[in-house]
Amino acid sequence: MDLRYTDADEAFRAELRSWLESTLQDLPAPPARDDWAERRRYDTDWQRRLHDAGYAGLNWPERVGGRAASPSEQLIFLEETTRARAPYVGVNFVGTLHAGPTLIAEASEEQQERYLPSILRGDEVWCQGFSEPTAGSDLASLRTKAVRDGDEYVVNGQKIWCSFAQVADFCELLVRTDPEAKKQAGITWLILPMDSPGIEIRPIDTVAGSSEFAEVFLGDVRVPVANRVGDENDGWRITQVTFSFERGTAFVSELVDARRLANELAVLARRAPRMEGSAWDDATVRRELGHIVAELDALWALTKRNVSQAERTGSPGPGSMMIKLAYSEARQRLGELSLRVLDRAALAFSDDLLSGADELLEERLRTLALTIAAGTSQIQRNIIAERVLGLPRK
Amino acid sequence: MDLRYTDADEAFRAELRSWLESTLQDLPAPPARDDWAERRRYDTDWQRRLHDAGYAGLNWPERVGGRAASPSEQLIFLEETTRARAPYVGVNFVGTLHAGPTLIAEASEEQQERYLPSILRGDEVWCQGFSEPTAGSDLASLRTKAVRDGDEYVVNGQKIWCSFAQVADFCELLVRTDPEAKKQAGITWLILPMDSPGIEIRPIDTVAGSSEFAEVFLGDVRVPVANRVGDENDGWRITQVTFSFERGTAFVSELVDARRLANELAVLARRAPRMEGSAWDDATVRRELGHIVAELDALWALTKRNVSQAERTGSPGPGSMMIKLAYSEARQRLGELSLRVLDRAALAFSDDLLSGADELLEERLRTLALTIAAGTSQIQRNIIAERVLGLPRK
Amino acid sequence: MDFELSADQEALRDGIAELLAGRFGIERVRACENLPGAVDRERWRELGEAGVFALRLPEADGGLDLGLVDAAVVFEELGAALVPGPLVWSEVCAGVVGGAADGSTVVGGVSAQVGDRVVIEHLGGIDALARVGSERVARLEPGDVTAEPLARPLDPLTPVSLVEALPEGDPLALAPARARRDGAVLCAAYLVGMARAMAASGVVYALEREQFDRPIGSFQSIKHLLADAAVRVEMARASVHAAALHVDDPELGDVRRAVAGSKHLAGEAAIANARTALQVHGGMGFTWEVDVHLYLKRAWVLDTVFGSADEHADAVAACLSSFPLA
Amino acid sequence: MDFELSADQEALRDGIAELLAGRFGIERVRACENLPGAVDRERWRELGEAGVFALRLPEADGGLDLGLVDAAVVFEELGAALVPGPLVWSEVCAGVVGGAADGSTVVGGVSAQVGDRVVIEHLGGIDALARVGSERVARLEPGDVTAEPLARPLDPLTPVSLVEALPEGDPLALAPARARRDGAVLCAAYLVGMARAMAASGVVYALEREQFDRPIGSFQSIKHLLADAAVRVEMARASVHAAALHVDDPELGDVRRAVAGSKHLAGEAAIANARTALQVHGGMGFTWEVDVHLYLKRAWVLDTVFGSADEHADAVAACLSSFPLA
Repeated sequence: MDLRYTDADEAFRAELRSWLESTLQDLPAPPARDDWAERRRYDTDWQRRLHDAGYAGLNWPERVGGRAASPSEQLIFLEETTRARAPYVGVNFVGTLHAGPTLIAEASEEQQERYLPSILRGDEVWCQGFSEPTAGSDLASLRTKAVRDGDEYVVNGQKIWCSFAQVADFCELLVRTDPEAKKQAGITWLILPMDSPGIEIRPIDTVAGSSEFAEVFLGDVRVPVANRVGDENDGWRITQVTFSFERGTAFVSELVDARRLANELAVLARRAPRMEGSAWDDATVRRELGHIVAELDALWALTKRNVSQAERTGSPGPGSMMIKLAYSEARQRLGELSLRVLDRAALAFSDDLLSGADELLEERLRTLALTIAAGTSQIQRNIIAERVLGLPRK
Repeated sequence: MDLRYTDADEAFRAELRSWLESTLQDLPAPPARDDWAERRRYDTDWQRRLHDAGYAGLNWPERVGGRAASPSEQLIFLEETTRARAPYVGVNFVGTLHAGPTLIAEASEEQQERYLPSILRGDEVWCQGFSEPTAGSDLASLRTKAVRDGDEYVVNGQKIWCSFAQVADFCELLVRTDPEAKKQAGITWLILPMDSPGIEIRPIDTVAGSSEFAEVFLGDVRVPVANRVGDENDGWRITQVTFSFERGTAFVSELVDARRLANELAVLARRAPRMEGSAWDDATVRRELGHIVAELDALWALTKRNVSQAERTGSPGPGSMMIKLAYSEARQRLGELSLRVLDRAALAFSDDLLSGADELLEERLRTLALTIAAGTSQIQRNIIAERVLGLPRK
Repeated sequence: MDFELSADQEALRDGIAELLAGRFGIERVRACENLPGAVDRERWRELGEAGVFALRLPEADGGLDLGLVDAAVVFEELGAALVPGPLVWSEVCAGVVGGAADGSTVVGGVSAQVGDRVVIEHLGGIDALARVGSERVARLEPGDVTAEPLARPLDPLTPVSLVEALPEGDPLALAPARARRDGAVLCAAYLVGMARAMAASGVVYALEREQFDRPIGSFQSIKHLLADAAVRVEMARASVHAAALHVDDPELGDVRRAVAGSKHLAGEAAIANARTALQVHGGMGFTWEVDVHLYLKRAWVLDTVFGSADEHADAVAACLSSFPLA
Repeated sequence: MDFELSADQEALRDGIAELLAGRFGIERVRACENLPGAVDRERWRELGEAGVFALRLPEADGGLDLGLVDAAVVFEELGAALVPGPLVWSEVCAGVVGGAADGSTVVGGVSAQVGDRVVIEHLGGIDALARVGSERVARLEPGDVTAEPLARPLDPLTPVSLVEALPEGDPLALAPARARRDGAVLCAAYLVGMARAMAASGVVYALEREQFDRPIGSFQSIKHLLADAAVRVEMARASVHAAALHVDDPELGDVRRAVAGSKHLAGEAAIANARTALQVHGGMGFTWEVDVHLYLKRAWVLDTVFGSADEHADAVAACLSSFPLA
């Protein structure tokens, strides 16, 4: 057992650091939150820079233009870019981390050639059309219907929580092609061009205000059969293969960021005034923060364990599910503690009240989704109990 | 709305206080924990004193020798006896609080005349034979079988968690008389004389050491049909009527006691040494204790609400279930906090380490049962969700 | 001893609930975001006419001579409806600021200053500002306060301003300790109403939302979340009513302990129940469209006034005797 | 970077687990209650011969020259089996107290004195007592310690004595900070083993116990308790392994923070998982007969040595920078 990186890993890190240092200082200021056209431009520009420097598709196979990096290089990449506060993957999220890996695993050679290079170069943006208003935790109950009509599917239905739909070129779309089959057995995976007639996009405002999420309404949208990935009615299986690409690194950026924020809270608490002294004088604040940091540190160690396991076996094991659950709760506790520390400086999103307060407040609202999105904590616990511990479903 | 007691209530309280003051000073020292014969003698002696002073069967109807007191008098009685640290109901627990009330509601006139007066006088002691090794939360699945043979039932089976079985004269026994019926529909309620041949009693040691609990093994035990309460196969319904006698006062003694203990913990924490100062200097200890006390105070208020409702309508409403759940958790938190305060003074049950430590430690162990006995907290939450909030069973 | 609502109190509760259902439905409440200070002055007067601020005033002053517990009954309903504005301040000052009692004057307030930056809620919608200092409560004119409205308040229905300097103002015939104490209880009552509304909203959604071919309310994990939410409401309400009765009749026991416990539990209940409602609502709970976030944000805001849950827990602990009880 | 166990470490783990299964089954562990100081001296020597105390010693001293993480792997197994006695003290002192390494000398210990009453564990079963002061670690002879055994120890397998006076003793070549640090990590590793055993015991019972015509492990509330228990084990173990590696290679990062976090999480995991196991076992969990209470009590005891979970949380917080990270 060894927490030291190999010389090769350290060389990779050094090279990356130096590239980040020089590249980040040239970067323009990030665009306004609500300026979607600019955000697309900014994020895809960053993706293009990654691509040109050889950092795009780090974990993708070389045959599709990736770097075929090891899991530990992937860990280092995420760690260093987050530490350096490099731009977030942003609008490239679905393309690089979800649709792309799915295409690599399941799409035809023609499809891979058509779509993968432009994802890596930041030329094309993808969104996800999985969830529906009545299909959340129970995704397999989705109802959006696709009916075959010659060389096309005619799609009708409604999707929700489609990130960046307003700027996407393509959508990875799950549709029901066999309404008679058992629910998992009648689902098909389609590539939907977002400029197809019949698509209506309605942005979703979240608790934090305007957001990257949207509802997508599909009315008689025609999708070529050639845009189907895998077999008809085999879409459910295809959705299950995607996550193997994470190789244990799914929460690396989040953990690097959360540990930084925990430290910033310790800094800010010393500046948060109380009747006497500062919030840092409150022993209950310090103890709670110590507990949260111990958990975040443990999750960071557990991440390295998962990455090591992926390195050895190709699969990160059950630790990834546990990290999702425990990270969500630790991060929300950090958010709750932030509010306690901020006290009345939390009454507005403003740096004027206490410098650094607005970032913590934004975080607090955004992290409310952690125990819900991509599997509620309730569902995660079920899965751990059933798949890891072997407890019976019924 | 009024938290002041009526003049009549206050007169009742004053009379009780003065009786307690004079009676308690004459009381012999309580017997050793494990001396069951002495404990029976001590507890029934106390019951006899209550009886002679007119305080036995406070909430029982006058026709069976009770005082027909109001719910608020019942509250005052429990509050004052607990405050005065009068003997606990002890071996009279099942007779006065469970079997007796059941008999009052469901037994024949002859049965009532035979059994009730001797419960009130402390002449006879009862135990409960409900739970079985395989029937805990799912009590209705009990298997102890009673087969009719002329004027008798022949009983075979095993009971568990029978408090004070080793000193009891009678047992309120649930048996299965119809093995074919739906599980709730085949149960009968019997009065089992504990000197019947075929009974074997095996004491149960708990986490706290020796205890009042026992397993009771029943081999061809013959119980006269005349000892049946209610109809054959109507026993399940009969077990459901008992609790109405509590009239919202079920946790009065516990709450009075827990609030006293919380205060004692605050006293003890000032004497519990730390590297610098005392445990009371630890702000996290104070805040947690403040939280627990706020909860205990709220439960005390909620108890008064339930009693008021019982006074108005005869039934305490759903508040009682909530008190059971919340009290159990608050009390266990108090126990956890006690251990934190005691630190190494918790390493033995000894008053030599820190005076008052041993009581808190005993408490800590005994209160581990609170979230399990008489309905686990999991079951309590189900019941509240289904019966109070109307959520569906399936 | 009768700790249930009296028939009069039930009528009071039902009357205000009916008024609020008609005049402060959630759409109207949301619309207050666009009013100055988020105060609907017209309907504020209707609240005043209904007696919301005057319950505890002597009959001679147009009041009903009722107790703090009656006011708490009303404030629970205001909280359940999430009515915006400085309701608590206006009630507490009703006897000393002209026009507050009938709702023609809207009174806001600010408590003891911590640090060098003072934030004031609803400044654009009030006629008078009560400033609670250590020695006295002073009346300030909002126009005399130099303040800058902050662009994005945490709670869209609680606009806040950053104050440069606060003038001294004129003393009011109101003891600071009393303002803090009554304010804490009324604020706690309001929070109980919020906690109740959130528990109810979770139940409604759990009954109607289906996943895996059954209502999500049939799953144990959801049941347990909602059972705990219901328990928090009952405990916090009992605590608030007890505190209110203690304030009006100090012989009942330790008033400080009762008041501190009530604000502590009510604050925690409102936050926890809004969190529960959000979790039960799943993705929908995370949207602006569903009301849950408005309750959660308000609960956070109200934890910063009249003492936080933390401070009140400390206050309860400070009330514990340092000697064994007799 | 390879944070998985190496093949050697897996062999070490499996070897010790096999030894313990044969020699320290729970019946044998329970029987230690009747031995002086609850130490089974014969089997203690077997542990010594198996290398439990000598792993980290140089080969020249009969050791294996391994690291703290290897010792942690072994101590996790000891904890899972609930082996009684001053195992941690004996390992920490193996290089400086003759006979400790091979198990022929049993070394107990006592940390900094708090207050005027000192309690010592296992006094009747040890040959040497290490006293960790602020300046030095001293060796005391148990026979020189005036102490009174206490009749009912919290944990039946951790007998304790109340000490009247502690002699000065002779200095050992062991820095107090090192004793505390290595002791904390090994104790944390032992606690991880306990937490793992309790999580596993809950799962086994949940699969076998039926109520309402199905295994109780099919109910969501039980599933969720056990899922949380499993997560606690994985997190605490990762934390302990990371801390052990940091101790042996301080260039990896902040050793104090890593060590404090590991003892904090392991202590909380052991207590919480024993509580979970008790709750899942229902009434049976409340009996002396079922092993759960032995684990719970031991977890409580071990929270009082080498720093409590509370103290270590404070220590983690104290490690946080007072400046924004670069």
